[in-house]
Amino acid sequence: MLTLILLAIPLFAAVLSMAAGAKNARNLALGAGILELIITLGAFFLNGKEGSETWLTFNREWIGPLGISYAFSLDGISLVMALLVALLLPIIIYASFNRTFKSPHYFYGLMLLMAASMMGAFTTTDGLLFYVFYEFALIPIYFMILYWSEHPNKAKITLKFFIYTLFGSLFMLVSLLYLYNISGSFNMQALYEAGRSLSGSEQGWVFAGFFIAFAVKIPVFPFHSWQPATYDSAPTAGTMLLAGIMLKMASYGMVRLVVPALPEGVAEYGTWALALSAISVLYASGMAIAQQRYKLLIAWSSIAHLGVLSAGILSGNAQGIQGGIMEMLSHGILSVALFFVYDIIESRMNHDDMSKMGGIREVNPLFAFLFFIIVMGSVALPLTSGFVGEFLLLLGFYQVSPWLTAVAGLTVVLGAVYMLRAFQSMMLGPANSATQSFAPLNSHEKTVLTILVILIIALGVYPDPILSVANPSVESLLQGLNR
Amino acid sequence: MKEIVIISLLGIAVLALDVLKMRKLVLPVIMLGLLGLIGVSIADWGLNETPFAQYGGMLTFDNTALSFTIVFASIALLWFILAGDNYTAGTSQRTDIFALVLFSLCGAVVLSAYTNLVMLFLGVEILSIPVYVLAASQRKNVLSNEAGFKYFFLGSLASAVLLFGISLCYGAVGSFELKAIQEHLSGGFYSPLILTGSALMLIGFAFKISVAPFHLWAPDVYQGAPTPVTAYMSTIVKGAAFAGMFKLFGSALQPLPEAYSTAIVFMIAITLIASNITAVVQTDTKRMLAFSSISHAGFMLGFVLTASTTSPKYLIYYTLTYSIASLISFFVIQHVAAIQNEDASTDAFKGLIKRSPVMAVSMTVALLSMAGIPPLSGFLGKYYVITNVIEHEHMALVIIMVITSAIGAFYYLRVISAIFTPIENAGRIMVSDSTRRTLAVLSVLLVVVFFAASLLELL
Amino acid sequence: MEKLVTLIPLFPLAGFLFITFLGKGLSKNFIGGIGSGAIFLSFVVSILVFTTQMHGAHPTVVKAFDWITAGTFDIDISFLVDPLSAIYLLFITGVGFLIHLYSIGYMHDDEGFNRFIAYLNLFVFFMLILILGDSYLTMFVGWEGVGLCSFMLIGFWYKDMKNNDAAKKAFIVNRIGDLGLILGMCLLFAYTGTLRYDELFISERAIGGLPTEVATAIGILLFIGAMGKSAQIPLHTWLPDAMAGPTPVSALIHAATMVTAGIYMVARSSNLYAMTESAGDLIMWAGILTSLLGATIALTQNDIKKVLAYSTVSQLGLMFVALGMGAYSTAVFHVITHAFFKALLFLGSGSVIHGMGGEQDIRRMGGLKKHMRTTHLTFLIGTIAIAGIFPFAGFFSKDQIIAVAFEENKLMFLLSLVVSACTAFYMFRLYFLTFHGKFRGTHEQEHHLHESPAVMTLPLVVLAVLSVVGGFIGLPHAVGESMHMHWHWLDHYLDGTVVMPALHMDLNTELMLMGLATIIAVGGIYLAWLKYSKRGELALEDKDITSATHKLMLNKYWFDELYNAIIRKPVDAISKALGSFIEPKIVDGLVEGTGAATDAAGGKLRLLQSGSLFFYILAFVVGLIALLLYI
Amino acid sequence: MELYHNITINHYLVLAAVLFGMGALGILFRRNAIIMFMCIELMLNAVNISLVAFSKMWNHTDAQVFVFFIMVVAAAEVAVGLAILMMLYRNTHSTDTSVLNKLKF
Repeated sequence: MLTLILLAIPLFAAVLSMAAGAKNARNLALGAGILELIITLGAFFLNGKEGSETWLTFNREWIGPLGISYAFSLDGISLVMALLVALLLPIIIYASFNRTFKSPHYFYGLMLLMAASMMGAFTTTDGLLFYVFYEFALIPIYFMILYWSEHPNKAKITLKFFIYTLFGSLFMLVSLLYLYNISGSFNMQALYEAGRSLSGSEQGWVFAGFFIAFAVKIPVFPFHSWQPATYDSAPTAGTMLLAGIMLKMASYGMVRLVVPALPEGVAEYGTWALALSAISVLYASGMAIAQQRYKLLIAWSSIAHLGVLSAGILSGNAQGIQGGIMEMLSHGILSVALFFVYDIIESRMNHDDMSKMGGIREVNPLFAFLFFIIVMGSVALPLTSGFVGEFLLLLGFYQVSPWLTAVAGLTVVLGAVYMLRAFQSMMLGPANSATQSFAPLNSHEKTVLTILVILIIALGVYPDPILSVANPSVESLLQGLNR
Repeated sequence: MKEIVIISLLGIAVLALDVLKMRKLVLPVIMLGLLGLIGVSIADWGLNETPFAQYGGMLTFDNTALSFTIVFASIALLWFILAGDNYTAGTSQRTDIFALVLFSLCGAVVLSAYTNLVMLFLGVEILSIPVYVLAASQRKNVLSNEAGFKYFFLGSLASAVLLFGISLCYGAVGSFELKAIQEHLSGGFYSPLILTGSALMLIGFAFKISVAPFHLWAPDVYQGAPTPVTAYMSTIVKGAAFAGMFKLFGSALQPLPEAYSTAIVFMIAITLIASNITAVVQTDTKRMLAFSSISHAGFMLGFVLTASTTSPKYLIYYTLTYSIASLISFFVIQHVAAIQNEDASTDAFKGLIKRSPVMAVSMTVALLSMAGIPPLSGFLGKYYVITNVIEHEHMALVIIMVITSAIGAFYYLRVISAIFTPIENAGRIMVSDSTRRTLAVLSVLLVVVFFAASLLELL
Repeated sequence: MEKLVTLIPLFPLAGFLFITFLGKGLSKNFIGGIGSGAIFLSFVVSILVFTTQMHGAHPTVVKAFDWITAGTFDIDISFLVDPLSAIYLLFITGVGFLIHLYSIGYMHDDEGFNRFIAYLNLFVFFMLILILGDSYLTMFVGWEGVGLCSFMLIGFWYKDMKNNDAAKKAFIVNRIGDLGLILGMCLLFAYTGTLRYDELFISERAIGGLPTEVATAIGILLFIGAMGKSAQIPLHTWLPDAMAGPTPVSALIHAATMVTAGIYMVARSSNLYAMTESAGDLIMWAGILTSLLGATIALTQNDIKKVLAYSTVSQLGLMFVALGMGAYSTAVFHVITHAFFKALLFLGSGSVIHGMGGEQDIRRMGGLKKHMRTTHLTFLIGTIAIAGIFPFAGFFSKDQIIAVAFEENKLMFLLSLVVSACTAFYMFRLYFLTFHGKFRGTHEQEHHLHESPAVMTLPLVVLAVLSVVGGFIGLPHAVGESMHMHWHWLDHYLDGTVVMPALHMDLNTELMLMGLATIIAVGGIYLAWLKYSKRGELALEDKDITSATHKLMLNKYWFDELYNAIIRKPVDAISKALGSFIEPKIVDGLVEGTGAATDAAGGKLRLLQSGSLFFYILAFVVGLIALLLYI
Repeated sequence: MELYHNITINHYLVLAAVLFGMGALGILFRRNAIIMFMCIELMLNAVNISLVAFSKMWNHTDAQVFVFFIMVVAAAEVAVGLAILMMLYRNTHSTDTSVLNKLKF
């Protein structure tokens, strides 16, 4: 029941927003986001309580004979992912108050639509429905970039983004259908059984289909080349949605579909995937080091972190997956924070060339302080959210492939190299004529950054509520896999 | 039977109204007639459970035939509403064209209900001959003439080939009845006559549905024909041809040797590759949609490939959803091109979102549906095809389908990009309320039909 | 009583939070009071905890809250109280408190005073977590946390990019070590399924089943972490640069506490290292090389803090030598005495710098003993202590290391004597150049010279006392017996917590070694006196130096330049190549190329649509014939 | 009569096939629209021949009835075709089909 409500709120709000017009659109969206958060928190408290089943799951036939149903369930993993959406949505909306948009009712409407689709993808237990939500999320973000971006090359960039990710996900569809052909139902449990009944090499092929889809979206080297340009051209709210939530659908898909359904495929053929993930880390870190512009730097840093994420999840053990779940949440928060910092800087400087900044700390110590904590979260310092996820990922990864872990682990070092460089060159040193007049944070920037920073630290110090909610579900997901 | 009578009478009535100078009544009469047709079809539902063949057993309106009839009638209804704007009310050209469409629709109904190869041939001809005329109906326009002429010639050639195939089948079986053919084939013995005959019929249909290598006429004809006619051709004509083909290959010519499905797989593959790749370089949206239509035909041929195990309802679903999207897109092109000197290039769509939001949004929805993006019903159509093809283990074909789908998205999105690219001093494009409402309803339908796909199981 | 242990890190944390969020507008003395008071409270509690441990209380784990759960992996934030952590607590909070006190005076005129005290508090918090954590992962929290504070404090004066670079270097080099530590933890977990000390070493002895190679690998990986934190070759280059931070930072973090975390960690893992010879050998060699390197470089440095920094590197090396030879308690002993006298020396140097108005070059000093009496006296005590003169603290701990080396490995023994000689020499060089002779600075500086305020000298005095008596916690058998005192108290105290080597040394040998060490130290002192006090040989400018070895040492064996050439430049070049060639031309080029190829294919394929009826019919007929032939 | 008895169904079929092929080739190689029309008629009539032969073979009249249908349809087709051709002639003043290449690529 709650799952339906979670889906319905953003959907209705989207329609309402588009119908009601520009006035108050953003407040409406914010309201919907907060409501969503409250209900998700409610679901969190219900989790594990007696009789909560009826509240947290929903199952109706859709296309009965084909074994497709409107099935949703908020188990531990989905709850955390729902929290990711519900937590970040109001923050992203509130963060976007900084800017004014043309036709805001459509802008926020699309945003809410996207939230609905992501919420759907994270909570459904039907394979086809997952695919539907996964794909649908492309549409709103596509229009958000196409219509609200000011990038001169946006048409080409959005086209590439759309086609590339669509191309990838069609392979997932093929793999899904292949499994479905055996199971006769899209129920996830049925798909798991179907997948496990396949021979090793068949599992390998099915895995390849899934991996291409997810590797494009996560993204993993060498399927990443759509990402930096897309992040760059999207309006910041769009980038936040993309980096913070949307791309997590792919890693979530790995958790939900690939690992439990194709144990042998992952074990035998996953080495390639793991190697690509590890290369991803190195490659993206190298690219991040080469960047002059802050937004591109964080775009690449995102790829580097997600390389670890994909490797950890694909290692298919409890540590890797728990780490993956934690990292998805944490990376979502950190991405939003890092891109919000971009937005603040860009709104004042009108550019994000790091070499032309410096000394902002002197002018605006509060901003520098908050930014510093975000940077520390990004380099995965213990007691920030980034650490818990990244450590567990490496721990999981190590049990499968020690040497690749050592390679992927270089993110610990390289991440510090580029993040500290970015921080120091923008914030530290003497202020120059351009940064001298760096305006203080306004109250709502302060609020957003503070909330994000509190989240980063709170989840790092006390991640237990998240981890212990997810843990039983992860264990039941891995049940029957001898890994 | 009633269906055929109703629709024929309706065509005649339209002509009569023309003669009686009551042309204002044409459209309402057609609406009523088509609604009546739909009503009758619904009333006849379930007749196949009691053996009740009509017309000497040559037509059987079983549920499949009825549902095809309902789909064609509804699409025709929508077509009339949308096309109503494009022909000046009260002219005899308008009534002529409407009458021709109705007659052609009669052929479509016959094609969905035939149980006899004679009726198959008659259905194909009744369907096609009015369309030859329609394609060439812009008398002063050389392009329209050319389109009509090409269509006519190649169409006649294809009819002849189909006919020869029918003849050879008859020679082998000794009957035109589909049932007899199936009994003959189930013996497991394939005489050269029937093999050649079915190959020729396959080619005849391949032409009608425009799959490679028999598709070359389609882009030219689609581009040259008046846009409403193109819309009609890509929806009902194509759908009816598929209805006929599916019945022939699904219930009569079963089982055929492996080579036939290999040939069909090959045809689908080259259709998808050729059409999608060529569509990428098109600048004229109408021609681009013609290639898209070919590509969809390739997908729909997947149902024929797997006809032995597939229920026709999925083909009906595909036809319906593709037709809706196709109607929207061709009529939007019609309106956009009409006010800019028949310029239907991609650039003509720039700024459409400001110039006519309804058209822009419905066009976008239609294109996305054709591209197969969920949650638009075009996705489910493609999904049904791919599931079936996977069931028959043509994995290579599946991969081609998938890759070409992605290529397909490319050219659809290019138009969408143009629609949302702002331009300066763009005047609004005015269209009638009925068109606007219809387009809006249709695009909503594309979403609703996705989520309500379970209704399909009623069939 | 053990439950109180939770309070120990909480006080500094509370101090940090209070100063950061509520400290605005409060007076500096008040802030300083809060900061030092927090540490003092921790110190008091630490004494209580230590007393119970000293009287033989059982090691206890105090759980604070659940932290990470993932399948079988389960780590809490819990604190382990045992003799090792208790004694560390004591000297960290003790020395920490003194340095806080000192900072109130030293940083009084700095605009970032609040920030400084807050950071120091935070540092102590993390250091305490490091020590108290009941598992490797909890230790790692503190481990990284102190790294963070080190970063913030090195770059404390952030307007100067040089400081920021030093801070960044420290952080990144440490991170390299941390990666080793992380991998070590992963390996440990992969084989034992736990990271908790208790389960690993005591209650379940989970390390019991480890194959030797694995134990070696874990040992080496963990040691890589220690290399970073404790500045061992090849990860030592950050520590001298870290002197860019304010002097109390150098005293607290980069001499007394944080840099000895590596020793703590190895000592904590003594059960593991006891299983493997080779890891120990590696540690020993890395230690002695670092020690020699630090000692020789220190011979030539002219920056007062750099000399002390290299001295720290060298002393840390000695501690690792002890660890490598299995004498864990000896290493801990040296950690403690070193904390006293090195903190003292740094604070003394800070006092000097304070008096000199920021000047750090000993070539510009001289004759300061007249102007700064307390500083001079305490500094001298510290110098004697580090040089290893009986009965100062350094003598006992260093002597114990030399004794172990004598038993275990004669080559180590000789090399550590060399280090010992160098130590005495460079420390007295520093002492003579700073406090004796004529003043070589500017007039203004001479005019400005003054003794530091009491808040700064008081800690100096306390530390000086500790530097004198600190060694008594580990009196050698020979001395202890003759003085009727408890000998090897520390060894007995730590027995059972860390692995003890089986040393059997007769009293004569012991006495002989003590004598030898003293002679060598005195020899070093004499040479320094001869060269710098009597003859006054000193090259005032770098360019006057001609000797190649001198240049080599002065330039720190060109380690920085080497790393620049083999790591930093290639990384930059590779990322530049990625950005300008590989990404756009190859990776993205393939993607774009696919698009372009499709486009080109479309351009060709469209030619099929020739528009000619003939061609269409031809295609039809050909298709027909092909199909008929095929079927 | 001898001759009659030796003529089997195959002979008719071959005749039909040859006529059909001739028609197809005619369409393929001739440019004049009128001649192309006639070729189509030829093809349809080839089919008629085969149908009549089969009808005799199976002793059914079905196929013969069908032939009438075909004739009617063919007539309708020609009517439409000629109408289109007339229109085209008015616009282009030619019955040569090779001028029809405005629509391409």
